[in-house]
Amino acid sequence: MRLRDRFPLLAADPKLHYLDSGASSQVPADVLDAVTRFETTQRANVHRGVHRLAEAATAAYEGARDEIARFFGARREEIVFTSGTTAAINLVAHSFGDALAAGDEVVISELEHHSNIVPWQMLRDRRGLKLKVLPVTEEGRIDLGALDGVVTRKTRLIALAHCSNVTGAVVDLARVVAAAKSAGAAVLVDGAQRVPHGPLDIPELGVDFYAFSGHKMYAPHGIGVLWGKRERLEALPPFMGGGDMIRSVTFERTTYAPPPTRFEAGTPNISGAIGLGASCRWMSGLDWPGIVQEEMRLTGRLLGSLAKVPGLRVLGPLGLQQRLGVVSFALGSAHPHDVAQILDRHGVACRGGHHCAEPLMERFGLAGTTRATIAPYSEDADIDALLNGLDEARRLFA
Amino acid sequence: MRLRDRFPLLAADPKLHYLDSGASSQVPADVLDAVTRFETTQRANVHRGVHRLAEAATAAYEGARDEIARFFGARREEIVFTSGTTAAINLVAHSFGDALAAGDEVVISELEHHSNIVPWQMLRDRRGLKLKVLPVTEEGRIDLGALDGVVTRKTRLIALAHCSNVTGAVVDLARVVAAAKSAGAAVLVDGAQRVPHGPLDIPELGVDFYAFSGHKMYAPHGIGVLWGKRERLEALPPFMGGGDMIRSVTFERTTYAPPPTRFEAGTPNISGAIGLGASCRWMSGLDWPGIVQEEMRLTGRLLGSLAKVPGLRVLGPLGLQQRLGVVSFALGSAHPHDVAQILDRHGVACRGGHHCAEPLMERFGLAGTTRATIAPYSEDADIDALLNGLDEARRLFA
Amino acid sequence: MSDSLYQDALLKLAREAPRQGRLEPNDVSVRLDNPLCGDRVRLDLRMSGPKIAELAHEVRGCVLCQAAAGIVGLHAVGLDRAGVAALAADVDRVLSGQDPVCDALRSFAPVASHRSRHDCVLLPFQALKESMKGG
Amino acid sequence: MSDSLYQDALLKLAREAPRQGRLEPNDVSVRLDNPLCGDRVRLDLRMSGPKIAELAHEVRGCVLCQAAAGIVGLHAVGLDRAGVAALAADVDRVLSGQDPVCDALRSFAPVASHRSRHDCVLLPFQALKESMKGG
Ligand SMILES: Cc1ncc(COP(=O)(O)O)c(C=O)c1O
Ligand SMILES: Cc1ncc(COP(=O)(O)O)c(C=O)c1O
Repeated sequence: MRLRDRFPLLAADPKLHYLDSGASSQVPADVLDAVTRFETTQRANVHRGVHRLAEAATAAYEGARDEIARFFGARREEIVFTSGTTAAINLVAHSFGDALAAGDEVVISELEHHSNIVPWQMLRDRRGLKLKVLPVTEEGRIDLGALDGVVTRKTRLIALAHCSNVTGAVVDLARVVAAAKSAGAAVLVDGAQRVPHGPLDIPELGVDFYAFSGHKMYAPHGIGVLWGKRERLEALPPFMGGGDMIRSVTFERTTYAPPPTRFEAGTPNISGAIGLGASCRWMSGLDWPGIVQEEMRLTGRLLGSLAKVPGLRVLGPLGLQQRLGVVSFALGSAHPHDVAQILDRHGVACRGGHHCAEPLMERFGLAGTTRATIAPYSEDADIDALLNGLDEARRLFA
Repeated sequence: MRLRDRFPLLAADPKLHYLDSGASSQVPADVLDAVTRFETTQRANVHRGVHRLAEAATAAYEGARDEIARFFGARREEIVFTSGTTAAINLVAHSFGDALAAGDEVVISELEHHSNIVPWQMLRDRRGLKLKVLPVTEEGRIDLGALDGVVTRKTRLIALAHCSNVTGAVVDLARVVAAAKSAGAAVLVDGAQRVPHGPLDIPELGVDFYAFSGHKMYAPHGIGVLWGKRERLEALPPFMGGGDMIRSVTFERTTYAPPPTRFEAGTPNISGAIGLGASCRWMSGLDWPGIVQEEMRLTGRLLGSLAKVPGLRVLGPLGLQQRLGVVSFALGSAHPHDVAQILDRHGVACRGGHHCAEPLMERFGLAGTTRATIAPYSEDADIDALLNGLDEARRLFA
Repeated sequence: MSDSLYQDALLKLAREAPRQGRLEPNDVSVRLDNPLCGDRVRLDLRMSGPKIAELAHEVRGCVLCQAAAGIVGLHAVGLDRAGVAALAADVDRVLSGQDPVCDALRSFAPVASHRSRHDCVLLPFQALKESMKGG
Repeated sequence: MSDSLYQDALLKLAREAPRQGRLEPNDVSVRLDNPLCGDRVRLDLRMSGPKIAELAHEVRGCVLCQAAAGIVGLHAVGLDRAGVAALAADVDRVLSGQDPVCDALRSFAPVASHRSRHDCVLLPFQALKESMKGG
């Protein structure tokens, strides 16, 4: 059975070539069903009720946390639900970051998504610390050779994308962790683009924080996870205040609940969490070696074909080592919006623009790129359509 | 047609008496359909794409903002999507609060939900300001007579619940606004318990900020709104940093987008926003004068019946003036969890506990109460079942 | 299911829980709250070497919590740290649907299927474990 | 729909937009960015009293943005503030699906149904309005 057929939106529109999963993936029927089941048979608020629905909702919500923990090889207390990657990183920028002081240093890279840049700039401005930036190689990778020069005794945190949302390059986290260890710094990984492409043992990475979003991994919008090493989370103060995250409240003194509850103020996105749990369960049942092989074959085919398009420049590794199927390119001087618009005429959904990575665009002297993302449901026909569309775009604009 | 029949969960279970809408309401088919339609025919990320799905998703998301603005008599730029009331209040506690300084004062009340207490305590601890508390009357109302003594020239913000989630008392906002005006203070209203009970012209209230959650007003979890007066929002710095909320990013300097985008960092809860828009559209089509009358009739009947239960004490106004159908009570010394558990046996879903309002419980010397909330879909049979259940609970525990 | 939660034996245990009140003077005094429901347990212990010589408990909580405190009142005197751990493990067993070793815990078997009520039962035992941490 | 976005007239207008480049010296120089797509417009104006005497535009943007700058290059010289406002209002008209007063704007009619591209067209006109604010 084609994987594609398990996605209602894709199944309903055979002419749609969805190559925009890097922005938001599509969602399988299993996940939609889990969400609908909650809304029509279990809906209630969680944690605070004893009636049947509240019990069912709590069991489904906390069951989702278990499912996610299992999928990522983590413990349930390490899975903090957030509204997405951005909120997860902002949480760390406050709960971890606000303990930093002038003189301390935070290291990011030139290829980060704005969500892994702006929170650190805001922290820098709040606390007067220093923000240092690892450069990017011509190939579109974080230049880990620069770690030695950039990481110092004053480094408190290194925050990097596991996989670039523009170049598809996957960073060698072992080297980052080693550098951080020697400096006594913590490591935060922005895993938004890594998690859709298969299971991962997060604790094994040796990092301290790992953030990702549900909407890029076949789950609803508005839900994401901050994974944090248990001892780290236990040492952190809360970020937002409100219901559920407290142990007791008086006007003089409020004491906070243990993680993960401490970081989940207010009524959570219950259906979103249940959807993310369902997506982890669904992903667990897939043949990942087969899918990864197919994703890589398609990525290789796409890179090979793009290399033959006159005037086209790929932004990112041309080989398949240490990269995922996130493929960006510039078509001569054609603007990515115009290119994406023509592709749309061919039924191809691609993203065009700076992909919330303006500093990287600056680095390569581009206003933006067109980006195609290979997902488990991608097929050769999607690439055929993309190449046809590019032909027309080239005729029109180049 | 019974309103109840438009709610799939309620329609499927005629023996369920759902009186826990104050925690989370049920959700009508119209809202579920809008969400499913998005996931199966429009799903994509918003704002940054030009392809057909991205256009459709953006139109649906921004269309939801329009729908919500229309329902609350507001402008679209004043509707900031958040993950809920708690996140909305935390946003103000940071974006507005972080500009306050030692000596400044924030005023809340003794009946606030933890979500309108803890963020201000955290702000107090961050900025060294003073947190002042309006007392609560025996009837369970905020004692506005104390405003004169509590509000001073140093007051920068008054943050109060429009309707108490424990006593159901509705505050006289006109008096609060007048007191705030004379002190030059801003007013934030926690509208979580007010908005499910009918349309409201928010700008007419004369307040500066108004926060509410979708899950209590027939919409999905994980979505909420901070309404802010346009000039207020324009003057505020962002809270979280990330994608979408920027104008341009360089490592030296990042400039921010205008409201509401400035406050919506990262990929938003698109389906949640669409669900909330659908719920506003659905609510717009209801006969609210009729519903309010029926809610009040049921509330009156409930209050009258409870008054006759031996040993039962209602926490909140006994009359119907300036109150909504949020009814809390203590049954002798019976613990609210035990009461709620017995009610569950009668098919009645009620909440038992401190309702995230520990200081109020302290004020009345109670560990918690049992709470029944009247909603548009409530019926006499729900109250009958509740009263039957209380009979048994009294026999067992009192 | 709910029906069997409040069996007579459990209601009686709650009502007539032995060793209610405070113990003064004491060697250890511990207070534990359940933030979600506002349940509160106070436990005072007098020790004799590593063992509990006498105790008293004060509960502001539901019937399940009171009955659990009753078990503590009935069974904790004479226990050392290992004994307390064994008793607490037995409670975990009954809440996960298994047969308990200690017969008195059978009254709690129906709670197994009510996850939201587990904490009510656990609180007195957590307080007991907490109070033995020093020892 | 998309098919008609890139009509020959529009492509030609973009390619051959009059008054491309910089104007030195100038009385006003404005740069505007579209944060969502990275489009950027630079506009230099020389004024003659309240009216635009000469101008030049530099666009880093898509074809729609270039073509819109072309309209500014063709039609803005000689306009005062009210004239600029009228031109901008005409653009709003065409993007909301109505007939424009200025015939040259007809090329943008197909953009009306592509909301995500409206900003591309609007940017040069916003820059133009911005540059007249001082006057
Ligand atoms: C009065 C009041 N304020 C705030 C909240 C918090 O809302 P949420 O949990 O949706 O953030 C609630 C509900 O839980 C409430 O009843
Ligand atoms: C690498 C990377 N980091 C962070 C984000 C932000 O994720 P979200 O918008 O879901 O918060 C994205 C996606 O937009 C991304 O691709």
